[in-house]
Amino acid sequence: MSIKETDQNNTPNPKNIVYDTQDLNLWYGETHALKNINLSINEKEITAIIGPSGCGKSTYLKTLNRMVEMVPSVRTSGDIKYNGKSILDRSFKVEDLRTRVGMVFQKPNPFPKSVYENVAYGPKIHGIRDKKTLDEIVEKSLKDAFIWDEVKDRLKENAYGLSGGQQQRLCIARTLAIEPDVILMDEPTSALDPISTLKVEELVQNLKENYSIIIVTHNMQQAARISDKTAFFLNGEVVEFDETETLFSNPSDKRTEDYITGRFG
Amino acid sequence: MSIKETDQNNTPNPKNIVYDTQDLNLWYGETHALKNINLSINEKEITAIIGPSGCGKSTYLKTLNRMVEMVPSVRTSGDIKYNGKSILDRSFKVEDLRTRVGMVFQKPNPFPKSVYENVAYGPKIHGIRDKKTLDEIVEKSLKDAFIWDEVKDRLKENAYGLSGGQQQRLCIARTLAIEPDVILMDEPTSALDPISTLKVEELVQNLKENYSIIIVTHNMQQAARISDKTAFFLNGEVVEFDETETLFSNPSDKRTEDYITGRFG
Amino acid sequence: MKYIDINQVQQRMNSRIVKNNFLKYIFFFATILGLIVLAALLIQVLYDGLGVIDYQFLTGRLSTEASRAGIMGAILGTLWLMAVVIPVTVIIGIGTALYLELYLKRGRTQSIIQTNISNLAGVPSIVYGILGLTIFVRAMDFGNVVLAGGLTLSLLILPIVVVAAQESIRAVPQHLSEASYGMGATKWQTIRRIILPAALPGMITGSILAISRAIGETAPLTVIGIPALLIPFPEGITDKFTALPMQIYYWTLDSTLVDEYANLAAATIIVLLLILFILNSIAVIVRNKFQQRY
Amino acid sequence: ACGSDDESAGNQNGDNKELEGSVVVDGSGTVYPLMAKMAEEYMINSQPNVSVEVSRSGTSAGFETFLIENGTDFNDASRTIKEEEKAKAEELGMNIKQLKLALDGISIVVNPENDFATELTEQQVIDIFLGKYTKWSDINSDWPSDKIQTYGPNENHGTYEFFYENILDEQDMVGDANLQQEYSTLVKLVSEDKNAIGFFGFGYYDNNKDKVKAVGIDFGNGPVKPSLETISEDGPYANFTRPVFTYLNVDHAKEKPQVLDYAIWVMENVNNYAGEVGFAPLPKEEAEKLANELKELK
Amino acid sequence: MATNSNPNKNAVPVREMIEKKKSSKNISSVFEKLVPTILFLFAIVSILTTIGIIYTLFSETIEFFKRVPITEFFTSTELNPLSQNPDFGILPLINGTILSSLIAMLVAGPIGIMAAVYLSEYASDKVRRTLKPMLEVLAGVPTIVYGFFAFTFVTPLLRSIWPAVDATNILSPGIVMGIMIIPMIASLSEDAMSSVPNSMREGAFALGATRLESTFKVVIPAALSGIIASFILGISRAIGETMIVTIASGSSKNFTFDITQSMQTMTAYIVEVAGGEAPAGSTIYFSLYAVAMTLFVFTLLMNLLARYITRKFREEY
Ligand SMILES: Nc1ncnc2c1ncn2[C@@H]1O[C@H](COP(=O)(O)OP(=O)(O)OP(=O)(O)O)[C@@H](O)[C@H]1O
Ligand SMILES: Nc1ncnc2c1ncn2[C@@H]1O[C@H](COP(=O)(O)OP(=O)(O)OP(=O)(O)O)[C@@H](O)[C@H]1O
Ligand SMILES: [Mg+2]
Ligand SMILES: [Mg+2]
Ligand SMILES: O=P([O-])([O-])[O-]
Repeated sequence: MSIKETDQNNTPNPKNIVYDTQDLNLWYGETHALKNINLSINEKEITAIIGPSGCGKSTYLKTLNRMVEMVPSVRTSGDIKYNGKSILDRSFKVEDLRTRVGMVFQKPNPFPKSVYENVAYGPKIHGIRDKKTLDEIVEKSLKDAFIWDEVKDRLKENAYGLSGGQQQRLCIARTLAIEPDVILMDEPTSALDPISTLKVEELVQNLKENYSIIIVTHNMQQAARISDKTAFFLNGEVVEFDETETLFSNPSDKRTEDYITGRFG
Repeated sequence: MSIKETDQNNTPNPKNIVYDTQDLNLWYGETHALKNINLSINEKEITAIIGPSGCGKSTYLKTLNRMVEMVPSVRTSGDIKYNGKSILDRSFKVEDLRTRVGMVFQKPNPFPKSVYENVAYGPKIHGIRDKKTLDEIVEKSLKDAFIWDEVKDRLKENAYGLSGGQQQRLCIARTLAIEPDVILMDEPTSALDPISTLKVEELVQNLKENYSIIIVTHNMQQAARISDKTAFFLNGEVVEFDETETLFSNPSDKRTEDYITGRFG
Repeated sequence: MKYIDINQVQQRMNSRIVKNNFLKYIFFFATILGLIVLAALLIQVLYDGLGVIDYQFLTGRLSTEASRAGIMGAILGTLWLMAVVIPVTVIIGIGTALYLELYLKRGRTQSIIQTNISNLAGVPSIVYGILGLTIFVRAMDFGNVVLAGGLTLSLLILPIVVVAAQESIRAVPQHLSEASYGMGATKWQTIRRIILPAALPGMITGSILAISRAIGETAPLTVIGIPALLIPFPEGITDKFTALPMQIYYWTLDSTLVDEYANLAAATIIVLLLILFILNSIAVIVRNKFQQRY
Repeated sequence: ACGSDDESAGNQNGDNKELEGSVVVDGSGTVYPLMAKMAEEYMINSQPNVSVEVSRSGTSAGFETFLIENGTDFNDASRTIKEEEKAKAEELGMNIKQLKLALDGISIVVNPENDFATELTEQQVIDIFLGKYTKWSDINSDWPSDKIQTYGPNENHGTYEFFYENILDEQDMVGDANLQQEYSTLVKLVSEDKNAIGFFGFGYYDNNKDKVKAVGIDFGNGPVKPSLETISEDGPYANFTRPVFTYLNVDHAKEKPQVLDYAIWVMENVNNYAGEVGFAPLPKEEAEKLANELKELK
Repeated sequence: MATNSNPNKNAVPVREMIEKKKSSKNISSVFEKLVPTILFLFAIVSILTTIGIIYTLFSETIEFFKRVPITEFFTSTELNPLSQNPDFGILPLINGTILSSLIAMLVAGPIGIMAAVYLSEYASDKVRRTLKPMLEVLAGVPTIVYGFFAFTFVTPLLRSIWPAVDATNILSPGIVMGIMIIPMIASLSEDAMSSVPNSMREGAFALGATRLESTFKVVIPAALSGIIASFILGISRAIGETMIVTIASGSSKNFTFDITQSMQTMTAYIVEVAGGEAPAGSTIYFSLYAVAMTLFVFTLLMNLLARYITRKFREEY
């Protein structure tokens, strides 16, 4: 299956490539979950990944920070270069990679600790002990995640007291606290109500100034609304990868069209 | 909410009424699950009960053989007459009732015994010990349930070795073995593949010669295909009860129409 | 403004990873430490005791003379104890579980009995010994005979049997009993023909494990009072007795007087462990073989 | 098991009659090895169907279960019965008979590594257990200045009471004395503590000569070590010699032929086994006399 | 409902046969009513056991306190039950009990939790499935066997390393009890950790945490109540353990904190006194019950506390 991004790659590109995926294949035991993926993801853009359930979106995302390795039966071939360095190499330190590449999950998963401790967790494990610095990081991260005003008076309370939307923004703040370059988001709004969703979307768009964002979403409207580029996955393959506007208004693959017009998925 | 079956009751009716439900109300603790049910069910007919999930179909069915009492918090008011006798009375022996009224469940639930023992179970608990009689009953019941040919060589094998559809027909055979007057079926085909479903449907239609059958189904086509009469439940009430043909071709209630045309549920 | 200095983070990264890998081995070692001790225990016991075990040791009578001492009396004592423990605990234990799971309505009484049973499971075995001494040996005047010991051990393991039986009853799917009721079966018929047969493997497994606990129990017997020297074989539940663990106890204590007693104790331990091993294997086999897939 | 066979069963005379039933013995741990040995031999050689069970809760503890309704048949004792114990028996209307079995020598033992305190005077022993010396160097300045650790059987035991009453003259024993229920534990403790000094019956020393060392006691005529030769009521170790007994419930003996039979057998054979388990035998006549008295009961 | 609605349905007149049998069913309906009563009587046994334990302990303990003032019992460090002027202070026994349990927990606590961490966080499924049952074998070894092991193996071993250790001491049985308790703590803690949802770990890993950091800073805090409960149950088990201490710790009743020395626990005291067949009616006999009562209360409180903690602090994720 040929991939439609080739045109894209040939056009002059002022932005740096943060992730370069080359001929990536991934198997869960016998299941061939990712097939010959080739994708170049730009810095300081929002890249959306869409596709029907089970097409490998989450798997791809988790490969980008090697979280997928937590499944014991996983095998990969091909290569992913992060800022030019090959990350699939076992000698590449995953902890290092994950410090640069934050991740936000589908279901908010704050730690069962206080709001403060949730945000301070990352800096702490990376060796920041100074109380004042931590305070500043926490405040800044919460502010960047647009949640400071809602929680500033309950920093010591358990994070599970927050609403779902607040929890998700807290998780984003937690990720911002380690100042990653890239933020991976796996359907970050699918567990949220429409109002919370809107807040998170707004937040994501603001973040793109400083971060490269890759976001998996079921919601095509969302992809259309917020992303710069969109990749359409199907059965473990990238069917089409293009500027979001182009992909939604003028898809070059029949299957993409079928999918975005709701004919399947 | 008035019930549409009144017309029905007034027409001359050559068949005997086997179940007569009068102003039945049922609560699970605080949940009012059945509201003022009035239904007359005829002998040797197939009566289908349809309605969206949670509307009280299973509850009603389980009230007919008082199986619903197994939930400790259940309270009822009103009356159900079975062949003219009030069955909700605590003094009425449930075992007697259930001997006359067989039940087939949604998921096939054979006992973890041999095929033979499954069918012989009912006769045995009712005191039939004679080996020859039991053999005859088992054979006849399995034949009546259209499964004799498939299992006659594996009567001693565990019933769990049968396929889902076979298991369900075995469960029907098991019910037939005690020669009930009425058979209650709660979505008996919803766990089956299309071919098995067809076989069970065919079987049900054959059974109606000798038995009164009340069948709950999610599948409106099924109700239309096999039943003589259909009751449409909604939120614990009977919205409409009529000849199946009438109800599907010419429903008198807007909500019935919305439901059967797929507008909700 | 950057708070996180990526170079610093990278520098620390190595030591964090090394720490993680190092501790992983420590944790693994902690896990197998218990097994190492178990191996040491087995080796020591085999080393001391294996030479003693022969036909005469297994079938002979007790003696003060190490060279002619045998443990048949203790084996028979243990068997007689089990002849009391097994029927009592199995009947009462399963009966209690049936009552709690199938007859008693959820509510206050049920939760009181349930709490009571889990508390009983935590009462030290020596306290059961005192109960047995006070009630069976003295108040009922059985004396320190098999019956008193057996009843004491029965009470001790009863909570374990009850809980295991309850769990296996709960594991029988509701839809099976519904099918039975649906055919007009009475409650007892349903229990007898559907629930009990389905729950039986679990009950047997639980009971065997509880019984092997009873076989190894020593503390309650020391309280009930077992003679240090009892040569005749017990012939019934009203006879005095000694049991394998008691013999281990006395021989261990006296090993400082007569060195060979330590070997007798070790040999008796081998026999005891062998019995427990066989019982546990049976339990595993029952569980694997009769596990129902519904 | 009492009262099952009464007068009708009591008129047998033949010594070889097959008996059955049980004989219950409790009491002294000191006497236990002798009694256990004899019980075993009796069952092997004389009456295989009689069950003699021997426990060893200690002299005093044993008396408590001997002096009750349906108590034990015999109580071994490493001291004579006390007045209050006798009174208890009378109160119950119980007839008991004292049977002297053998002679024991209270052995004072130390750790085998102890090469200085090999000999002590009687008074030094007493003072050690009264706590008048706390270090070995308090006794002899050449000896190490380590703290003396005293050991002995606990108050359950006749040995303790004999020591307390006859040797210490009822003065309180030193507070930190390590008193144990089990003699085996005691032997082990002394064998492993190089500052230990302990006391117990000769048999426990005799069986463990490789683990503990007996101290020679100077009663005025030079040091004497306990041995089957020196232990006797008028020999050189006489001050630390005491008889050991078993007490028979005469009522039980009359009701249960096997109890009486065992008692007679014991008195006829005790001298054959005493030496083997570390007791000095009684004068022959004394044992015979008791055996004959018992035969009268038939 | 007597009308027979399907007269000619069958070759075999099942319906008729059933009806006929029904009339003779009176015996079975009596049986049906009898069964719950019989089962109820069985269920009562466990209640009676509790009542029996509490009643015997309580009534005889009261008798004891009529003879020995309760204040003396709980405050005196002197315990000489058999002497002519007996002292009945339980403190030496409580001291022995606490010391031995403390030693046991110092062994079982860290090792148990490390084993739990390994099994729940590091081990692969296969390794866990083999190691965990093997570890649980340790819990099935009879305590008398551990007693033998402590007395004839661990104590000599300790003495060869540390000569000050006595032939009977509280250290060796404490260590061996700890080993016995490891599987209990490992197993219960592992359950608690395994029930922490994976999303917690993923959250930590995504921030660049190592497994160690996710375990100690996220998983363990989240599973803390289960871990604490397992510790308390371990302590309760150690307090009630009898044979190991009876055999390996001797019967000195000194009030001391020197773990190299022989001392007695509450349980070992009960064995000693009951083994002496203390006759009914003597003060020492009643002391048995007073000590047993204290022991019972100790372990009961521990068990209730463990249950309270698991219920009250059940984690919500
Ligand atoms: N842990 C696993 N083990 C085995 N197979 C897996 C595992 N996780 C995912 N898969 C399989 O890999 C394929 C891709 O899964 P993935 O979760 O990446 O899909 P997805 O596009 O994220 O779907 P969804 O929109 O439902 O989240 C699916 O076929 C899935 O069944
Ligand atoms: N055991 C129970 N306890 C409390 N409420 C119950 C119980 N069983 C059913 N209900 C409630 O009673 C109502 C009717 O349930 P019922 O199972 O009869 O619905 P149904 O029509 O059979 O639905 P479905 O099509 O999903 O089987 C529902 O609101 C349900 O939540
Ligand atoms: Mg996904
Ligand atoms: Mg339903
Ligand atoms: O056991 P004792 O001989 O000292 O009573």
